[in-house]
Amino acid sequence: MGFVDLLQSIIPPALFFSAPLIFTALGGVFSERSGVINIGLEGLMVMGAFVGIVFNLAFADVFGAWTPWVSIIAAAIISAIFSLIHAVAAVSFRADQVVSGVAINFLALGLGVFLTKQWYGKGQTDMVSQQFFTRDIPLLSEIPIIGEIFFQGIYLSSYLAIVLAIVAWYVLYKTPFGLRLRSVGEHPMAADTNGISVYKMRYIAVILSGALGGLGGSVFALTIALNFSHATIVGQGFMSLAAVIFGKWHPLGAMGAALFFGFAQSLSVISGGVPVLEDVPQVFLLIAPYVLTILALAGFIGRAEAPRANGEPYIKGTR
Amino acid sequence: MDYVVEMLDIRKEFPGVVANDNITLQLKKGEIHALLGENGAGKSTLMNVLFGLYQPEKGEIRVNGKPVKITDPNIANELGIGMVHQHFMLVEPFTVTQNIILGSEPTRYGKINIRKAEREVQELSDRYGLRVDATAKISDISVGMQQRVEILKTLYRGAEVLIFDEPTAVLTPQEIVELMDIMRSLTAEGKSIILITHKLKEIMQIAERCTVIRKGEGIDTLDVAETSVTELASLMVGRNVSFKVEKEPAVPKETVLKIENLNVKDKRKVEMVKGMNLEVRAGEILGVAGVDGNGQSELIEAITGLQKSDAGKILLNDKDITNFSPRKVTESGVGHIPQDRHKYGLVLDYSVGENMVLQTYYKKPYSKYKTLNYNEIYKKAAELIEEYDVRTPSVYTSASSLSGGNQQKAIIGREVDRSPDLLIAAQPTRGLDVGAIEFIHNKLIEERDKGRAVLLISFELDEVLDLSDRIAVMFDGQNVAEVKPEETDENELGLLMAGSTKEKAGDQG
Amino acid sequence: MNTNRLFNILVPLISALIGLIAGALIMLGFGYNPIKGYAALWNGAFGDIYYFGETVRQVTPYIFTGLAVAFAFRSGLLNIGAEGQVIVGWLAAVWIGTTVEAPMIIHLPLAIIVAGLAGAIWGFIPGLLKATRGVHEVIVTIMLNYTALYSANAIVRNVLSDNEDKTPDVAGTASLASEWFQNMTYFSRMHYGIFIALFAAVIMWFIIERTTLGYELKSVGYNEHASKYAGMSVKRNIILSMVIAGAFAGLAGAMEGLGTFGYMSVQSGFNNLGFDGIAVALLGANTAIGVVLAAILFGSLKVGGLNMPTEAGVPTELVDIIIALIIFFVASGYIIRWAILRFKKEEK
Amino acid sequence: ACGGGDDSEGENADSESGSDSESNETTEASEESTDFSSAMVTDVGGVDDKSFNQSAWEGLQAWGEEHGLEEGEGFDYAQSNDDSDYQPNLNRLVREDFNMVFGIGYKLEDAISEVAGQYPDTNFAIVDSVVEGDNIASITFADHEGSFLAGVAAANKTNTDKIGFVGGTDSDLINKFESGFVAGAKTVNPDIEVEVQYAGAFDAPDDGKLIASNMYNNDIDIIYHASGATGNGVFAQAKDIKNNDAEREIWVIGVDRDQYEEGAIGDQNVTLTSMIKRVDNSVQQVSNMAMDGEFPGGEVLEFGVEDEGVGLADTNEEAYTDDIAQPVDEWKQKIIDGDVEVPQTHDELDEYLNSL
Ligand SMILES: Nc1ncnc2c1ncn2[C@@H]1O[C@H](COP(=O)(O)OP(=O)(O)OP(=O)(O)O)[C@@H](O)[C@H]1O
Ligand SMILES: Nc1ncnc2c1ncn2[C@@H]1O[C@H](COP(=O)(O)OP(=O)(O)OP(=O)(O)O)[C@@H](O)[C@H]1O
Ligand SMILES: [Mg+2]
Ligand SMILES: [Mg+2]
Repeated sequence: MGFVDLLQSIIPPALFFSAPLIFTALGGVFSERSGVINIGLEGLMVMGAFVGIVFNLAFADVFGAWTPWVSIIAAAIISAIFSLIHAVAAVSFRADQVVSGVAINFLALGLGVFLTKQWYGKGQTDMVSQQFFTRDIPLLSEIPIIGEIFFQGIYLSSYLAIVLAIVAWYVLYKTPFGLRLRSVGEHPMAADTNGISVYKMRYIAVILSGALGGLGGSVFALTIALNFSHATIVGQGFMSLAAVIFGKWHPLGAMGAALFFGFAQSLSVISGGVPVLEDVPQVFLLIAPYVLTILALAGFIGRAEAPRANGEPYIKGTR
Repeated sequence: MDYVVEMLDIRKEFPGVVANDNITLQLKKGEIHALLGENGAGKSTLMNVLFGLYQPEKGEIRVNGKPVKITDPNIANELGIGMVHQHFMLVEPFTVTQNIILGSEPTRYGKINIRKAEREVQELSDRYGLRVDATAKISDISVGMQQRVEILKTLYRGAEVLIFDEPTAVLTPQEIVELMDIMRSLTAEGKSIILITHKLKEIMQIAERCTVIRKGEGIDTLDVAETSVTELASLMVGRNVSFKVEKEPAVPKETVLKIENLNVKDKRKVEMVKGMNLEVRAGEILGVAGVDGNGQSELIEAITGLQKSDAGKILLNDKDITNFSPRKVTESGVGHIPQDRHKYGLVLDYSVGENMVLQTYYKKPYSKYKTLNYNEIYKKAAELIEEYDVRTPSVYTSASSLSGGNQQKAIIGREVDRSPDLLIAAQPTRGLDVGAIEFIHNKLIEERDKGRAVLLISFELDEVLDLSDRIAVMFDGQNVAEVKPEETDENELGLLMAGSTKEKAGDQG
Repeated sequence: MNTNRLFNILVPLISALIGLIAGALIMLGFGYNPIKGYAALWNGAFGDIYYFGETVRQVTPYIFTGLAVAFAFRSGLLNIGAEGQVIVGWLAAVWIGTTVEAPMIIHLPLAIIVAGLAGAIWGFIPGLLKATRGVHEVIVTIMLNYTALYSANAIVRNVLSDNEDKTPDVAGTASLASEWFQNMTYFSRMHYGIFIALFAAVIMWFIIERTTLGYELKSVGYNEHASKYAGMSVKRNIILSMVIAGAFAGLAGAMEGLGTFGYMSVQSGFNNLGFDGIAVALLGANTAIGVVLAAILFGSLKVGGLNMPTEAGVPTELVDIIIALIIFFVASGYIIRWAILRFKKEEK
Repeated sequence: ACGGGDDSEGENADSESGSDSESNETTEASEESTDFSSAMVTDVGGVDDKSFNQSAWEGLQAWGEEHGLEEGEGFDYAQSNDDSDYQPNLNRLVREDFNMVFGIGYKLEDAISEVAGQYPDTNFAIVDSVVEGDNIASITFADHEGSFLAGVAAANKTNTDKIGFVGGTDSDLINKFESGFVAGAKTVNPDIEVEVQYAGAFDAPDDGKLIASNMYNNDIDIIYHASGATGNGVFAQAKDIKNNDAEREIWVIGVDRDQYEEGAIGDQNVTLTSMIKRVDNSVQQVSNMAMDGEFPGGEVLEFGVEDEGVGLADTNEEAYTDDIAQPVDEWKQKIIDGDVEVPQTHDELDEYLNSL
């Protein structure tokens, strides 16, 4: 297999694998930048996958080929509402945010499977008929080499993820909203004395993380799993959380980390056709993404500073 | 009425405490009005009420004669009230400009117009002579500049009334002088200022009027020109306070601490201590005077083992303790009252009792076979809080609920009680009221008289001059001069601290 | 102090109650009979001695993983990695149990100790990286979970068995299984591990509350700077905390490998003992006694929940929902405190 | 022949299991024609896994219907959410006095062996594994034989002479599928390349999709998966390719049950055929044997092509044309006649290939 062929067989899959992680990790970035730890990303993805699939199954006739897009929007909205639970606990009830995130994970899975059993009478839904499909990007896919690697057989949702990462960066670093959101995560009292409502910002951030986690989960479900069961989302949310930290709480960093995971995963699966890797026992390839991440963190990424007020409930009037 | 702000009969309660009880404060346009009171008297609370962070249970606030309800800081801002908080309200990873515009950002097409903001901030800074670098990161600038940023924040929002809560506690003498100038230029522009400070001299220097509160109650409002430091002090504490530290001449004995050609880098790998030499002897207090940032912190960290030194030697009782671990340094006989009591001095979530054995918990009688003996620990703690007058409901109370002064007393009790050969006291009275300061000063002198070596580091020249038997001036990481307190004055010290040589300073002084 | 202690007991109790009430409402909402549902749950957990034995069997590893999370928590570390530590502990226990030949008095303790050691090593890595390189323990433990899962599977398949899905059974000399318990409980898999688990809880209590080590660990958790100032080695304590936490989780693996199953099989995914441990620790307020009580609650819910579909037609997932709600309310303890205080006030 | 009726039957049973809870309450008293009862314990796949758990349950339901029994009384199942649930579930059913208890899936072999030892008076059966014991019947399927036929079908269908196999975990059980498949394909055409890859898990659709993407990229046009939910990813990838290029000939061969539905994309379908295991028949049969007092305790029952225990589905009539069905039937007959001995392990496969 030539090098270009190799890239062509690794990069598009890496992109589709990364996209759900990117969406969700961006959600994590918003939430944690505002000072709310979000261990519940996994649960938000579960909720997104559940809603995405159920909606898709229910409305495939109505929306036709647009169904997957409408489904992920529905998933984003419902997950955003679902994330309110975390927001209420973490912001208003001064809950330990880690605890409440864990509760989100349990709740989403329990609720998802419970409702699936109620509505479908079985533990998993049928497969959707309207999934996302890959396509060639017009014009761009004609570019020699680059086009083949990056623009042929690509999910639009993958590009949506990358675009959203850039948008998130712009919002967080260039707009008043972003400045305020970050200030709330660093020094809520300072923000408060500047007339910024800490609670409001944190609510918005958590809800955003719900919407993005919902997007991530539903995109995963509608590109890869195609149905919903207890095993649809297994650890992708935790990987997204890892991407948030790996990416140092920066939207582009988180995207980079998610792409790295996707690349490593893709490489480990596709290695069968790569001469050097052919003879490596499969287990080494399976654990490679995880071990590489640890090595990268230990070696050159090093200390990552979390937003200073991350995890601390803000109580007006204390010092 | 020519009052810009009137707070009438304000009452504010916290669960179990009446922080403000019928306090009245009236601020005239263009005046600097001091607010004086012991720790915990209710000053910050009163100002937080004015700034909209707390809602009073009772009372009325008027701005320019009109009654107002200030329910959150936004409203205070709109009414032209700005506050420079006791603990700075700055977002460290942000730049100066970002901090200033936060909450009222100038935008273009939804994007922050950062260029324009920087220009405005710089102009504003220049206008009031605040010398602030609009593009610098907060974490990279000095405490003094941080405070000027806080002032800019209020000015940027068009504040006409500025509240300063203990602004000088964290400043060096030079910075205090600058701040006074800034305040004067602000009032010259027609702005009014409420100033909270524990330093009576400052009030005498700059304020026109002064309101004194004690234990939550308003005592009196006086014209500063018609009062004296002693009167203010006794009004505030409710008894007479002696300001002059009473002490016998020192009887220095053998050398306890000897520092030779010490070099230390700070966390950012910048050399902060460069060939430092110093000697402290038993039975004396050596004061280190110097402007903040000249290597004092790194010097202490090196002695106490918190930071590695690159070159040179630290000898304690002739034993080389260079680069010992903190534990070994402590065991060799060093006590340390740290500069930042919240960061280093205490584990705030531990009880007062547990904090009392922070360095000795592993020793008999507090533990045996690595097992703690809480009876002994709390017994000891009870003794200490008694002896050092730490006001706490019990030894089981968590340290976080003590006031700053009492936290400091607890630390001092703990450090002194171990009877270390060398006691390092870094800013031991920062932010404390005169009563607590008096107590701590006496304790330090008592230790000296017991034959301990005391190394005092303070940015307050008064304190250094009053307490020290000898003064070393630290500048740019070196010991540039040693003087006797009775042979020098603030003026000469100030010049030395700014880098003049002894001869020159002596000539001028 | 007394009111605080009261709250520490009341909040989890009230949370558990609210969770159960919410579960009842959900059952009502979906047309099930909550009384029947809970009766099924109760019967499934304690209905007769067999179920009781099974509940104890489930409680055993929960105690360990709960301790593993709680212990790290006390020094300010979030151990998401109990999952992986359980797996390596399980693997190690079975490895020793199947390959070593020795009399029980040596074999069994050896297998248990090696399991603890394996878990400890799995905790050592994130501890070391946190202490020396400042790498966030959450991300390292997540990565190590997957590493453990895949590596263990490969070892089970290629080393401990001849390309099979499970290892052979551990030798009788390394088994925790108890004929006596089994006979008493109609062949439930309750095993001697429960005693080890309870003993471990006592150990945790002792370390945290009574030893200088515990004092240091908590101190580091609360305030690193002050701990350093006081002469404690922050690095050492961080590492030690993760090592001990890992050892607890490794022992949970030993319970599965030497007690419940007696072998290790290829795991298609995480068995959730570690993640459930987070919930157990949190409900137990990160104290040893709390962990034991919370493990009992969760163990009963899990085992009893299996009976709900059979006896009352209610999907087992309801139990997950109830557990989630309980955790949620425990987390929101502040609001419960507030409510209690209000209630008290009005009473007066 | 074996697939046609199967599909509709499957749907039927599906909707029935869908109303589990209601039927439980509404179907009051139906006459008790027998007091023999039979129940099963699922593995972690769950009773509605669209695979052999579901199939087994369908068989048990059919058996119950046959004898007019009521769910919960005469027949029932217990669902396992975790490996540690098998034993309590088996125990629970025994203690509820079911006479016959099935363990569905090789994962239950230890639990069955244990519990059967404890309760010698109850009849047990394990599906997909062999467990010794006088009161245990082992129900196995000749997966290799069915897979062999799948290989024959693939070899006859492929245009590129490159086909692929995706396995769940690299275990003896799945090796059986692989060996049969490779043998079948190479028997038809020794030059066919068969690429084999294991995902390492049965619940990793993302890996399944990655593998499939890579295989289809490398000119492979038919993938046989024996990988549970991981196979969902294989279907997802095949359908995606089909969606982009309706002309491209690309196929998936399903496993365990007819996966025709999974292959639907618009009015096309990528499921060539599926290797079906009639777990339902076996469960029904064994229950009846036990009821009639002919419980095959201690025996190993192998359901092979002969008794329609395994076979290929022919639902996709457009793709699974006669020129495929014909050779498949021929080879099926040869297996039945004992003309070929289908290899079950890698070693046997090597031997077999050498003998070709
Ligand atoms: N948020 C709060 N909750 C409860 N009590 C408080 C709170 N803030 C202040 N108090 C109490 O109110 C009283 C006044 O505190 P305040 O901070 O106003 O004192 P202060 O005069 O500013 O003291 P200092 O000179 O130390 O700054 C104290 O007794 C304190 O215990
Ligand atoms: N949340 C709170 N609850 C109860 N009391 C509080 C609270 N916050 C502050 N206090 C009280 O307010 C008083 C003043 O607190 P503050 O931190 O201002 O102390 P301080 O003496 O000013 O210390 P510092 O040297 O840090 O300025 C203390 O008596 C403290 O007990
Ligand atoms: Mg104050
Ligand atoms: Mg103060």
